[in-house]
Amino acid sequence: MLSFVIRRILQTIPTVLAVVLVIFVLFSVVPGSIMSSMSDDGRATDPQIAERMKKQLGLDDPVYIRFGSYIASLATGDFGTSFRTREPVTSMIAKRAWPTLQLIFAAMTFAIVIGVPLGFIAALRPGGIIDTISMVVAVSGLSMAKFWLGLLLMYLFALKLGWLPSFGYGDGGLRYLILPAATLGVSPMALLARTTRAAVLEIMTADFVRTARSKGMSETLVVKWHVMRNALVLILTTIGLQLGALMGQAVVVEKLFSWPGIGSLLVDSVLQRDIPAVQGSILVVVLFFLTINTVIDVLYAVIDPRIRYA
Amino acid sequence: MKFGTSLIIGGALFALAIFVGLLAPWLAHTDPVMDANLMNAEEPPSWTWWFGTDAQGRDIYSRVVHGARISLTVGIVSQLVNSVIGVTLGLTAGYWGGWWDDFVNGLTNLMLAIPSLIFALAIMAVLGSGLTSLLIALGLTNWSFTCRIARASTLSLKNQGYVQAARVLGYGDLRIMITQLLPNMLGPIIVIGTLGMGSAVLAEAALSFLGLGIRPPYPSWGSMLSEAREQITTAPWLSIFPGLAIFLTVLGLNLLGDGLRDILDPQSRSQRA
Amino acid sequence: MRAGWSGAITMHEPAARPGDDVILRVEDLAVHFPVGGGLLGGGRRLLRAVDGIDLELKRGECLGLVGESGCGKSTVALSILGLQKPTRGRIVLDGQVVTDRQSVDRKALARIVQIVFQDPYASLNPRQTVRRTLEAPLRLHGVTAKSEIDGRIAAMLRHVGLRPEQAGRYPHEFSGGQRQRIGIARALILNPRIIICDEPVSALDVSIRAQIINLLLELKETLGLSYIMISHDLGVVEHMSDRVAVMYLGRIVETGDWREIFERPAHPYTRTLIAAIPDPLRRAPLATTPGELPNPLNPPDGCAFSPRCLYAEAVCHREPGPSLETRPDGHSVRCWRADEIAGQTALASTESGHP
Amino acid sequence: MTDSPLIEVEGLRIDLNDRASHVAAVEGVSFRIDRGETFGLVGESGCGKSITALALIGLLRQPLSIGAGVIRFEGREIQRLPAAEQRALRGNRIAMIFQEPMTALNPVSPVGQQIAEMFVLHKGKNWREANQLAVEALASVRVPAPERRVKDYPHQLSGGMRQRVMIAIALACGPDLLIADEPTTALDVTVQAEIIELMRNLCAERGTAILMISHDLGLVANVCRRVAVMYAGRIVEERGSADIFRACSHPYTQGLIDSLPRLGSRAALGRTRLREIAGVVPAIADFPDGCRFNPRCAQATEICRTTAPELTLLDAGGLVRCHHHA
Repeated sequence: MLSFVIRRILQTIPTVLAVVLVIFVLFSVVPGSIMSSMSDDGRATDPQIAERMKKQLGLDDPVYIRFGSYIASLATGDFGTSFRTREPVTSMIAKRAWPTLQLIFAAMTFAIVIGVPLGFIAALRPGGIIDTISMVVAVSGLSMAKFWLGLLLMYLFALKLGWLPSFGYGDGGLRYLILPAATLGVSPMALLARTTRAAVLEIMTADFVRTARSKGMSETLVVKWHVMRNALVLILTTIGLQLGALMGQAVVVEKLFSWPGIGSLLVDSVLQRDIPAVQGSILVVVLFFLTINTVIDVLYAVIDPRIRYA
Repeated sequence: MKFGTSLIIGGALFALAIFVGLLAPWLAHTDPVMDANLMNAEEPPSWTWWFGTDAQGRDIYSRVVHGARISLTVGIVSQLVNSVIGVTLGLTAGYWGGWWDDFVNGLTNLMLAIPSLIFALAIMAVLGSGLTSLLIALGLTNWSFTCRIARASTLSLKNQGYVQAARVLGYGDLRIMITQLLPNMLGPIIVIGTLGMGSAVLAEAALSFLGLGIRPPYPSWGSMLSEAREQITTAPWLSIFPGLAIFLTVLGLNLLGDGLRDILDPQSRSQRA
Repeated sequence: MRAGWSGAITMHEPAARPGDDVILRVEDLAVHFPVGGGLLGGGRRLLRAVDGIDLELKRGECLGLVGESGCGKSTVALSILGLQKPTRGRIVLDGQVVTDRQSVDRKALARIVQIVFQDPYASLNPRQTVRRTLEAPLRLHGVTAKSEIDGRIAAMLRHVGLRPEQAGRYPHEFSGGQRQRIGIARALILNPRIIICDEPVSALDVSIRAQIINLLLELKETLGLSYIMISHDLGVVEHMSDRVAVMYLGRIVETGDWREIFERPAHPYTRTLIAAIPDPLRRAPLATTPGELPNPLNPPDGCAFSPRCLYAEAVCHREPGPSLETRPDGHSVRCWRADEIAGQTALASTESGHP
Repeated sequence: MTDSPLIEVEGLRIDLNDRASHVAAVEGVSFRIDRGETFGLVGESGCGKSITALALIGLLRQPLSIGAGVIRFEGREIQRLPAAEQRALRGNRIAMIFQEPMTALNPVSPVGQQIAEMFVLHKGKNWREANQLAVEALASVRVPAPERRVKDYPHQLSGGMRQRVMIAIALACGPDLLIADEPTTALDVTVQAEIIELMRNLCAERGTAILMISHDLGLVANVCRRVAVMYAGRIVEERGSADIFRACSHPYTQGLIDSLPRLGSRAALGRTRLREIAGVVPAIADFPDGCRFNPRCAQATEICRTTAPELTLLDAGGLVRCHHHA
């Protein structure tokens, strides 16, 4: 088990390196991107200033040296200095990490707590009323633009009903978290409902379920002893994949609700061409995603012996 | 949902979207960009202004109709690019195996590690906004799922008797891939492609909403919502109609995908991401 | 209606044809797969799927290849077909060495050796009509005239007992037995000399099996084919084979004339296989063998069969099985105690055994 | 012991309900099995033998359902019993083992636990006692080192070992009837011999009756005392297994026997052309009128095409469903 965990962690290293390389190439090597991005709206910058900045940023060095020093500084936890605020990117991200984690975990909890039981109930009576309604809700939830849904929720619950604050982090209290988390949680909730339903339906036709019935088990026990654990394997996969997608969606939702997280930092930095901040935010998002996926894979191995011994 | 219902509803919604997109110049009442008239600013929906007007007095109905063109172009073209990339990589990786398979696997893992919307955002940041950048950004970032399915299908198909038989009969690799493997994995690929189109429409809207996709004044559904956000209290209709257009289009594609899955790919109903 | 119920027709029993030319020779073939390894994957181990076997197939002969699943018989087939690169050894097909070249000329190979698969459902492309299935290989091998293609397809379909007008149909429109006929037609369309039959009837309905077995035997006579017949059904092997080779854990433990193998099995493993077949005429206990097929990744010391062998002695557990020893009658055995056991067999077969 | 059979099936019909139409996949099937008896049901795929077995143990699921007929277990009609009582019979008195020992076991649960469930379900044991009994059950099917093996997962065991686990589960509560549905089809001959012997010996020791289902007439004749042959949803012949290979009465049975090369027959008789049964096995929706075997039968006459034959009692014992039986 331990060797599996270690192996799994080591496997992510090449991916991390590749991501760093991609980010570096995208923002530092693609011709002109960094210089043109330093001026607003692509207007020409004073060549002298440009020259001085190039020197200052070490842009005259060969690519591999720049990549080397980039990696070296990343290794020490130095993500560079923001072009705009002149603040270390590391500390900018640190400040915003907690709100983003809060948002994502709240959204995922919302999705799991509603989606999984919904899918389960739907699967027990396929074609029934609950099944039909929940699947219509699920496919609708998947088809909505998050920011549109957010706008509608904001309009209804904050502006019309006045139950909840419309945007912002406020004091960090739960009231501020509800609307963004619900907005963000709708599509993973819908997907989890569908995956759970499909997984349960599939497992209910498996041979080992027939064996369980031949043992004289009631349907409740069949589900409890044999279906749940197997369904969990498939549900976990969805949760893992959705956490990644959630990081992407968080960008939009944070921006909409002016949530002070990494997502809105990323969007603001992109709009303001703050390359170090962009690079840093993306890297942190990826690291987060890879960490989550490693945890999910380990959980997998706990649940499914076939993976543990593979 | 009953078999076939989702296929019919989805197909109808998608056909409607295509129809609106193709006939936009004839269906629109006014020019979506030029016909601004501050005299008509922020009119609520009425018989004259079906979906109301915005702060510059432009007809929302006409803008939504024109927005269909952009959304569908982005959805269809970028997903085609994704499908071609994904199938090519997945098919060759599964068939040849070895270092190429390792490489493609690594690439897929890399693509999965960066949330596709964020990857697209980064590319947009480098390329600048506009339709071409959008097509590139969305076309290059959402192929990993197709690739995985293509690879998995190839791995399971390649040991089927008829593929082995083709090798024994002296078929070349390329011929085997095109005549034996591809036709037999098309079902799931089409399903994923249909669902992927929906994701692309949503991604375009999100990027435009963030100010990185289609820039105002051009009427993309996402950019319209971006503008509408400020007036949510005074003119909620500005938010409702473009969002509804996105919803119905994507709903159509999702239902169509589900319906096609029942027909083309009955085994893999449980997998979707 | 094909072949009714009227009396059994005795078929031509080929007499031994010594000195007949050899169409396929397998020399010291070995196929090893590395297993495990990789990053932190622990030690890489070798799976010796096939570990040094020799085989000969004569023109017009049917060679039965038997053994339990996992013994390596399918890997041998894949190597002969050029689908699996051997680790060591040579394969000589019709006088040409096909294993020495860097890359095998698959097209040339295709005109010599073909295969009929086990599963008639998975072995036909569901998206191709029968015509396309048969036409594509012809075109690939330079037959382009439409009249010739049509003629050959029609003739081939008649050969395997189908009607030429069925060519436009898709596989799902045929029954399992008919599909297997199509699979046979595909194997024969390039006029090969050798057909590898990989469990050709075991996936078929019982009442269909005889049709396919008879068809394969007829085609062998009329077209002058040579077969390698891979099967775990000893009844089928006995019925079809001229010679039989028995494999155990990647090696051949016994080979000889079919009558020798079935009437005077010399290797304890062969005897085990034969004794395990239930006798339908008697309700009697089946002969069982202790233990299971060993893991080929971790083969036992000594003779591979020794842990399960009733005759095993110290030498069997200590020394690997002897090299295949050929007797004057062509019967070869890889066993330390073959001679002693042969004596007992003769005794036992007079007491009981199959009719 | 008594006259009443252990299980008795009378006029069983199993319907295949398909939206608009429903067709009978199995029709007019009757047989009885006495205590401790071994009874074989032989037929090709699609003849209805497996669903007959599922009907006996009450595991038919949509689109299949019992359309008519009675199944009596120790004189009680199983279908009439309340669901809870049916479950109490299942596993406890009537047990079943399946063809695919890989998929028939839950992949994410240790095999010991899957055996222990039986004692928790039917014997009111707690899990600790049940796990102890599971070790014993595993030992009884001659799995080496059972106290270690109980912790193994199915994928860690070979096919033969998995089927032993299935037998341990099935025999855990000492059932009166064991239904074995193609128990060795997926296994090699040497492993088949071991599994069959194990099953036969354990059932003989405990007086458990066996209903064995197989496409292999030879195997069934070797294992069972009586054999019924099914074709296209009907029993066409029922015999003592000692007789069936020597003198069968139905052309289909004869065809099955003749169409397979039997070990030793070439050595004894020389290579003869195998007798073929022409044509194909009909699909459930296409069962022919009259005798269902008539399109493939060389002896078929007009009456065979129009009238379905009844089961007739033979003088020599046994039943046959043929107008022209020998």
